[in-house]
Amino acid sequence: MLAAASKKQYLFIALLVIAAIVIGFWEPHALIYGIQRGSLYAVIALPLALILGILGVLNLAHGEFLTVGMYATFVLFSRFGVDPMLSTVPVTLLLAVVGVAVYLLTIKHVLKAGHLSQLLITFGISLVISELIKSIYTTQPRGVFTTYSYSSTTLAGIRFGTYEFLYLLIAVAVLVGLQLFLKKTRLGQATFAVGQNPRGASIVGINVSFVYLFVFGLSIAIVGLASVFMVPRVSIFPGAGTPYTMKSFALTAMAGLGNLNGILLAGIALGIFEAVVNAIPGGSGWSDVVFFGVLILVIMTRAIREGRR
Amino acid sequence: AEPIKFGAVNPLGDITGFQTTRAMELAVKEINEAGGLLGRPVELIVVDDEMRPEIGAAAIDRLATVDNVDFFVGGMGSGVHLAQVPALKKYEKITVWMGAASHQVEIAMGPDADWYFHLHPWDYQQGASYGQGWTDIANAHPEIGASRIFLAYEEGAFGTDSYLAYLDLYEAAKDGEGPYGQILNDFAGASFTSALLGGGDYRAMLRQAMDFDPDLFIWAGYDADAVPMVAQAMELGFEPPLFVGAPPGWPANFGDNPLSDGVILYGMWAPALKEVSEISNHFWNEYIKMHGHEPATYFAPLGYTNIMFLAEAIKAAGTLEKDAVIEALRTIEYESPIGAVLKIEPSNIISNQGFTSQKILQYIDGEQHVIWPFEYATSEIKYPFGR
Amino acid sequence: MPVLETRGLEKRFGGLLAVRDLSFSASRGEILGIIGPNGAGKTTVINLVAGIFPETSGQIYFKGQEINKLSTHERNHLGIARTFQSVRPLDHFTALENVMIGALFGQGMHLAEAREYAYEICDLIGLKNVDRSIDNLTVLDLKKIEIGRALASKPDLLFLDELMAGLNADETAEMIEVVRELQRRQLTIIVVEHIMAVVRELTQRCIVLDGGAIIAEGSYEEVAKQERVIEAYLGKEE
Amino acid sequence: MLEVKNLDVAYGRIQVIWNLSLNIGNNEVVGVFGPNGAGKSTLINAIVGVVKAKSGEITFDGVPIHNQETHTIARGGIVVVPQNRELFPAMTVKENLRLGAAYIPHARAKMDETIEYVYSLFPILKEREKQLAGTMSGGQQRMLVIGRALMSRPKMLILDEPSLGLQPSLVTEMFQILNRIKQDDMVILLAEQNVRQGLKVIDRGYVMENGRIAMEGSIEELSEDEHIRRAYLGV
Amino acid sequence: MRNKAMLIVAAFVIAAASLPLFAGPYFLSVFNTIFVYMSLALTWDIMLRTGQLSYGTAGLFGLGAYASALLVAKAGLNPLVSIAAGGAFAGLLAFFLGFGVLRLRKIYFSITTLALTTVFSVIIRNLPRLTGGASGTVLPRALFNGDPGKNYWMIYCLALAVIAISVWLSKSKTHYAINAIRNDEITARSSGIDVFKYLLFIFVLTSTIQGVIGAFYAQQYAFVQPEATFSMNFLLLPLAMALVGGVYSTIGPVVGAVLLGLVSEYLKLIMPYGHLIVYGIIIVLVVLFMPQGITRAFAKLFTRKMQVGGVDSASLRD
Ligand SMILES: Nc1ncnc2c1ncn2[C@@H]1O[C@H](COP(=O)(O)OP(=O)(O)OP(=O)(O)O)[C@@H](O)[C@H]1O
Ligand SMILES: Nc1ncnc2c1ncn2[C@@H]1O[C@H](COP(=O)(O)OP(=O)(O)OP(=O)(O)O)[C@@H](O)[C@H]1O
Ligand SMILES: [Mg+2]
Ligand SMILES: [Mg+2]
Repeated sequence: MLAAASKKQYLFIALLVIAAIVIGFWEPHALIYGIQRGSLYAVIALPLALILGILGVLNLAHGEFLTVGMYATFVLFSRFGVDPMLSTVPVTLLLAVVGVAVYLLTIKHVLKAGHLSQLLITFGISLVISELIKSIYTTQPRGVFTTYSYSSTTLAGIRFGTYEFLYLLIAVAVLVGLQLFLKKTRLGQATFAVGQNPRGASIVGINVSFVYLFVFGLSIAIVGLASVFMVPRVSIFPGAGTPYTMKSFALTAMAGLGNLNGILLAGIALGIFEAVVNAIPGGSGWSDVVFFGVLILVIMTRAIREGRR
Repeated sequence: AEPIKFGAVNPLGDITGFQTTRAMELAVKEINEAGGLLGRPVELIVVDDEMRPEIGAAAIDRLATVDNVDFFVGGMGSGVHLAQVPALKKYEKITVWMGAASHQVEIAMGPDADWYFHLHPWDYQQGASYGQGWTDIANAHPEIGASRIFLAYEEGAFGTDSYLAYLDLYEAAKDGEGPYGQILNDFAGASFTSALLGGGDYRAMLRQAMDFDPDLFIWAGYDADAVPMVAQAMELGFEPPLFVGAPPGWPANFGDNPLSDGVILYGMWAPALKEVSEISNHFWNEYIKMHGHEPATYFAPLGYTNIMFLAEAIKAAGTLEKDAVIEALRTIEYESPIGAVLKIEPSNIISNQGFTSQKILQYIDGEQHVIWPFEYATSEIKYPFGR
Repeated sequence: MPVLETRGLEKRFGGLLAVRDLSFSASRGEILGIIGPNGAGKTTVINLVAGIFPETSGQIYFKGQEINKLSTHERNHLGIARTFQSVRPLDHFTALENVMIGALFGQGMHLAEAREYAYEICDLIGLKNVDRSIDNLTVLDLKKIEIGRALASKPDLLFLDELMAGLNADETAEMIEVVRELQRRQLTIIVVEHIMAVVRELTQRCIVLDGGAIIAEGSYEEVAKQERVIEAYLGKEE
Repeated sequence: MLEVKNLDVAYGRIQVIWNLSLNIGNNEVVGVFGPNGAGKSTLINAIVGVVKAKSGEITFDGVPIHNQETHTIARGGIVVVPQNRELFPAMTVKENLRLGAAYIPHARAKMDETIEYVYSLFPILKEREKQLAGTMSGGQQRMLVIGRALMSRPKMLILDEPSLGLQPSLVTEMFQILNRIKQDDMVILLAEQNVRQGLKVIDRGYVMENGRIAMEGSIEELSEDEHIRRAYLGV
Repeated sequence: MRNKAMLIVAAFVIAAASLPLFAGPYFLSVFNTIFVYMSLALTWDIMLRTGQLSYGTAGLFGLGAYASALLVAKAGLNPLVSIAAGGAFAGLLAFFLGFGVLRLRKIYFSITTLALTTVFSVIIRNLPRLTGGASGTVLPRALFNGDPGKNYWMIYCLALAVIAISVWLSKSKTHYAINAIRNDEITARSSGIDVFKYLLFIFVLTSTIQGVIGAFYAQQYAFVQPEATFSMNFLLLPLAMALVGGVYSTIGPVVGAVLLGLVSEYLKLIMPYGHLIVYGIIIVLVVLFMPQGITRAFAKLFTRKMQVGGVDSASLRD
C-alpha cells in the first residue's frame, strides 16, 4: 500500500522536473514559492494520510491540532521568550501527548463504530478545540516575529526568501523518516499490517491498540512539528489551521490512499500550479479553481484508467 | 419601572462582536447609573449571530417577539445583516446599526426605511474619505505624493468591494473629479487570498505591486494578514513610501512588532485619541476598569457610540414614540469616543447615515496615532515608510 | 446451439496468463464441471463470463449472442447468474431480501411479486427462517442465500463456485439435491468444486484446467483416470 | 496443556457457546467436529481472544489466557489458521509470511529457516512470492494462511477448516503435514468438516452441537458412532 | 401498534403545520432553519445510503440559490417559479457531472464533491457581471415579503416532501438497489443491478432537492453571496445532524436536525458566550455513548430489537 515509488511515480517525477525547469526559466519565483508552499502542504498532509490509512479515520480536527501547536509555540514565546526554533522539541512532544490523550479519550472508543462515527467525533473535537481557543485567546490574531524567518538572498539576480525552504527540508525529512520507520522497523511493518487487517495483525502477535495509539500520537506530533515551523511566518488565530484539513485531504486523495511519496509530489505540483496562477496578473482569484481543478483531473484520470483495466 | 429594551445581535465568538458587546454593556451601565432614560432603566439583550445569516435573522425575530425589545442595535458582518433586512423590514422598529459596510445592504434596505440608521461608513464612503485625507496630507506636505496607488485586496466581499470602489474613484480621477481628482494619476490592483481563508502567501501579489512601483501601497484584508503582509514585503525588499493597511481590526500587540513602525492604517479610532478627546479618554479608562482588558478595535468605541447615540436621542425626544425618536436621531449631534461628531445625513440610498469617513492612522513607535483628520491628529506623519 | 460458448478466451494479470486460449461450451440442461488445481483459473473463467472484469482476448457467446461488451448487470439480465467462492451476502438485508434482490433486478419484478417469488425460491432450496437478519447465519444458510439470489434472477446459466466447500456430508447431500432439482428445470449449471464426490455425483462432463488451459475433458470417470489430472490435481490418495 | 472450563460465549444477546469444557494434553491432536453453526469457530475465536468469553476460564500451560489480548496469546505460542483467512491483502505473499514470524520472538530468530520450510510445503507460494495476497486464488490464500501460521512456530496450532478450498491432492498433503508436525512437539486443535480426513490425524475428538459438546471420544469411538458415520462420513 | 404510530405521526404533522397559528415569528424562524438543515441532512443521508459520502451538499445548495436569485434579479422570474428552476438547474448539472463523479468511490468521491463546491463558488465569484461577484446580488424583495408564517409553510412543505421522498425511497425497489450497492457492489452488479443508473438517479434527485432548498434560502433572505451561500455550514451541520440522529433512515436526520437545532438555540439562551464549546462536547458525547445515533439508542431502550427505517442497527458497522 504505502508503496515505494512505482514506475508511474518516476514518470510523474520526471514530468514534474521538466515542468519545474520550464517554469523556472519563465517565472523563477513561481517555482520557488510553489516548492516552498507545496512542501508545507505536504508536511501537514502526511500525518492526515497516515491516520486515514492506518486507523481509517478522516480526522476533521486535523487543522485544529495544527492551531493548538501554533498557540503552544506562541505561548512559549510570549511567556517565556522561547524562540520558535527552540520550541521544536517541547511542542512536538506536547502535541504527541495531546494526540495520545485525545485518542484515549475519544477515538479509541469509536474505532469499531464505523468511519461515520469517527468522522462526526472528529468534527465535534474540532469544534471544541477551536471554540475553546476562541474563548481563551479571542479571535484576535497573535504573532511571533523573528527576523530570520524573513531573511532573503539573491541568487542569479533573483531575490527570494530562504526560510520557507525549511518546509522542503522538513517535508523530505518527515517523509524519509516515515518511510524508514514504516519499511525498516518492526513497528512500522506492524503499522502496515494493522492498516490492512487489524484482526489478522493481532493473530500474528501485533499489539493493535498500541499501533493505533502510536500512529495517532506520532501523526499529531508531526502536526506539532509543522506548526512550530509555521509560526514565525503566519498569524496565529483560532482558525489558522482549519483550511489545512481540506488541503491535506485533497493531497491525500490526489496521491492516492496509502501513497506517502505521492503526497510530497502532489503537494509540490499543486504548490507550483498555484504559484504560477498567482503570478499571472488577475490570476490569484482563480487559484482555488486551479488547485481543485487539477485535483479533480488527477483523480478522474486515475479512476478512468483503472476502470478500463 | 419597566426597562427600555435594546436588542443587539453581535457575533460573540469574534473579537469585534465580543468587544462591541462589552462596550455596549459599559454604555448601558453608565446610562443606568445616571438614572436611566425617561426615568426607566435600560436593558441590553444580546443574541449571538454565530456569523451565520439564518441565525442572525432568527435573532431579530426573537428580540422583536419574545423579548419585545424597543430598539435594534449592534451588528457586524454584511452577510449576516443582509439576511436580517427582511426581518427588520417586517417590524420596522427603530434600528441603529453600527456595522455592515457593504453597499449591498443599502440596496437591500432601500430608500424608504426611515426607521433605519446606519453608523458605519459605507464602503464607497470610506474610499472617498481616504481620497480626501491623502489630498489634505499632500497639500500639507509637498514631499508626500499619492499619485500612483496600488491596491491589494482579499478575494472576498470586503476586499472586492473596496477594489470596485477604487476603480470608480480612479475613473473619476482621470477627469480630475472626485476625492482623488487632484492626486491620483495611476492605479492598479491585485487580489490575494486572506490568511483568514487559508491563504497567507502574498508574495506573488507583492511582486506585482513592486513592479508597479506605487507611491502608496494599500491592502484591504483582515487582521490575520497584517504581520505576514509587512514581513513578506520586507523579504522581497518592497518598501513603498506609504504602506497602508485597511483591515477592520489589527492583531494583538501589532505595535510591538518592529516591522510595524511607519505602517499606516485606516480606521475609525485609535487608542491615542484619548490624548485629544475627553470622551475617548473616558471610554478608554472606563472600559478597562469594567472589563479588565483594552479595547482592541474601533468596534468597541463604535458599540459604545451606538448605545449612547440612541440614548441621547431618546432623551432629546423625551418619549419612545417612534416618529419623535426618529426625528431626534436625525437632529442631535453626538460627540463620540470614536473621535468625531456623529450626525445623521443621507447617503446614496438611505436617508439616515451616520459616520461618513474613516481616519488615517499610523503606527509610530508602537502606538497607533491619528494623522488625519488634522483636528484629531495625535502625531505628525512619519514619512517615508521603511528604513 | 450451446447456451454458453467461449472461443480463445484469455486473461492476463500483469505477467501471469491466468486463462489461456480457452474454448469450451455448455449446452442446455447440462451440468458441466470445471475442476483443476488451486490457481488454475476456474474462478477467473466465471468472472470473465459474468463480466466482472474484461477479457484480454477471445469471445464469449451466450445463447448465440456475443456478450463481450456487455456489463455485468446486462449479462445477468440476459440470464447469467453466479455464486461467489467466498460468500458475499448483502448484510443490510434479511435472508429473504437477499434472495429478493435477484428477482427484483435480474427479473425486473415488482416488490410484491419478487417477495412471493423469493419465498418460492427459499422453499425450493430449503432456506428456513428467512426473515432473520443475516449476521448470525451459518455457512450453509449463507451458501443457500448465494444460490437463492442467483436463482431468483431466473437464469439460464448458473455458475456455482465451490458451493459445497465447508459443508458436512449431510449438508452436501442436501445441496446436491437442490442442484439436481435445478437441472430438472432445464438450467445449465457449471460447477466448480474441489470435492470429487460431488463432482462425480453431479456432473455429466468435466473440463480440467491447469495453468489456465484445458488439460482434460470428458466424464469425471474418464478424466480422473488420466495421469496428468492425477498428477496435477487429484494426488495419489484413496 | 490447554484447558477450557465452563465457557459461555455470546454475540450481543445471542449466546452461541454454552458451558463448554474441553482439554488438550501435551502432544495431542484434538479434533472438533460438528455441523454448521455448532460454534466451532466461535470456540476457536474465544481461545485466541478474538471474541471475549462471557464467563468461564481458559488456561494454557496453567496460565489463564481468557483475559489476554489476541496478540499476547499469539506471542505465548497459540496461533490460529482462521476460517476466513484474515490475510493482509495488499501485501505480497512473502511479506505475509514474514509477518507470521516477525512479532513472535522465538519465531523471528528462525524466520529464514521457516520460510524455506513453508516454501517447500507449498511451492506455489515461493513461485508467487511477490504477488499480492489479495489477488491469489481462494486455495492459494488458504495455503498462505497455513504457511503464515507455521511461520509463528507455535506451541499450539489451531486450524479452523484448513482444507477448505484446497485441491484434493493438497488436502491429502496437508493432513500428512499435520501428521509430521505433530511429531515436532506441537499441540494441534483442528476443526474440520472433512471428518474422514480429519480422523486420520487426530488422537481424540469432540463433537459439538448447538454450542455444546455432544460427544467426546477416541478415533475409534467416534468413527464407530452411528450418528457420526451418517452425518459426517456420508455413509 | 402500526396504527398508533401512524396516529402519532399524523399528530406531529398537523401540529407542525399549525405552528404559525399560535407560535410567534421567532419559533417559526427557528423551525424554518431547522427544516432547511433537515432537508439537507436527509438528502445527504439518502446519498449515503448508496455508500457514497458526499461533501457536495453546500455546492449544490449554493448553485440552486444562485440560479434562483439570478433568475429573479436578471430575468424577473416569479420567485416561486425560480425556486423550482434553482432545483432544476442543480439537478441538471448533477446529471452531467454524475457521468464523471459517480465513477469515483470512497474518499475520492468525497473530496471531488468538496472540490466542486469550491470550484462553483470561485467561478461565481469571478463572474461579477453575471453574479455580482464577491459581494453578491441583492433581490428586490424577500419571498412573501418576509412573512414568517408563509415562509414557514413553504419550507415545511418542502421538508415534508423530502421526508416523503425519503420514506418512499426506503419502501421502493430503489431502496433495495442502493442498499445493495452500498453493501457490495460486485454482488449488486452480479444480481442485475445497474449500479450507475441508480447512483445517477439518487445523485440527481438529492442534488435537485439541495438546489431547491438553496433557492428557497436565497429567496427567503433575498440575497446571495459566495461566502454566505456556499458556506461550509451547509455541509457540516446537516452531516452532524444526520449522524447524531442516526444515518440510513428517515427518522434519524429528522430527529437530529430538530434536536441539534433546538439545543443550539437553547444553549445560546443560557450561555451567550462559549455555547459552541458545549455544542461540540454534546456531539462528542453522543458519538461516544450512542455511536449509532440517538434514534437507534432510544429504539433499543424501548424494544428489544427494533428496526429503524428498515435497517438493523448491526448493519451500521461498515
Ligand atoms: N487480480 C489478480 N491479479 C493477479 N493475479 C490474479 C488475480 N486474480 C487471480 N490471479 C491469479 O490467477 C490465477 C487464477 O486464479 P483463480 O482465482 O481463477 O483460480 P481458481 O482456479 O479459482 O483457484 P482456486 O481453486 O484456488 O479457487 C491464480 O494463479 C491467481 O493467483
Ligand atoms: N459475529 C457474529 N455475530 C453474531 N452471531 C454470530 C457471529 N459469528 C457467528 N455467529 C453465530 O454463532 C453460531 C456459531 O457460529 P460458528 O461460526 O462458531 O460455527 P461453526 O461451528 O464454526 O460453523 P461453520 O462450520 O459454519 O464454520 C452460529 O449460529 C452463527 O450464526
Ligand atoms: Mg476459485
Ligand atoms: Mg466455523
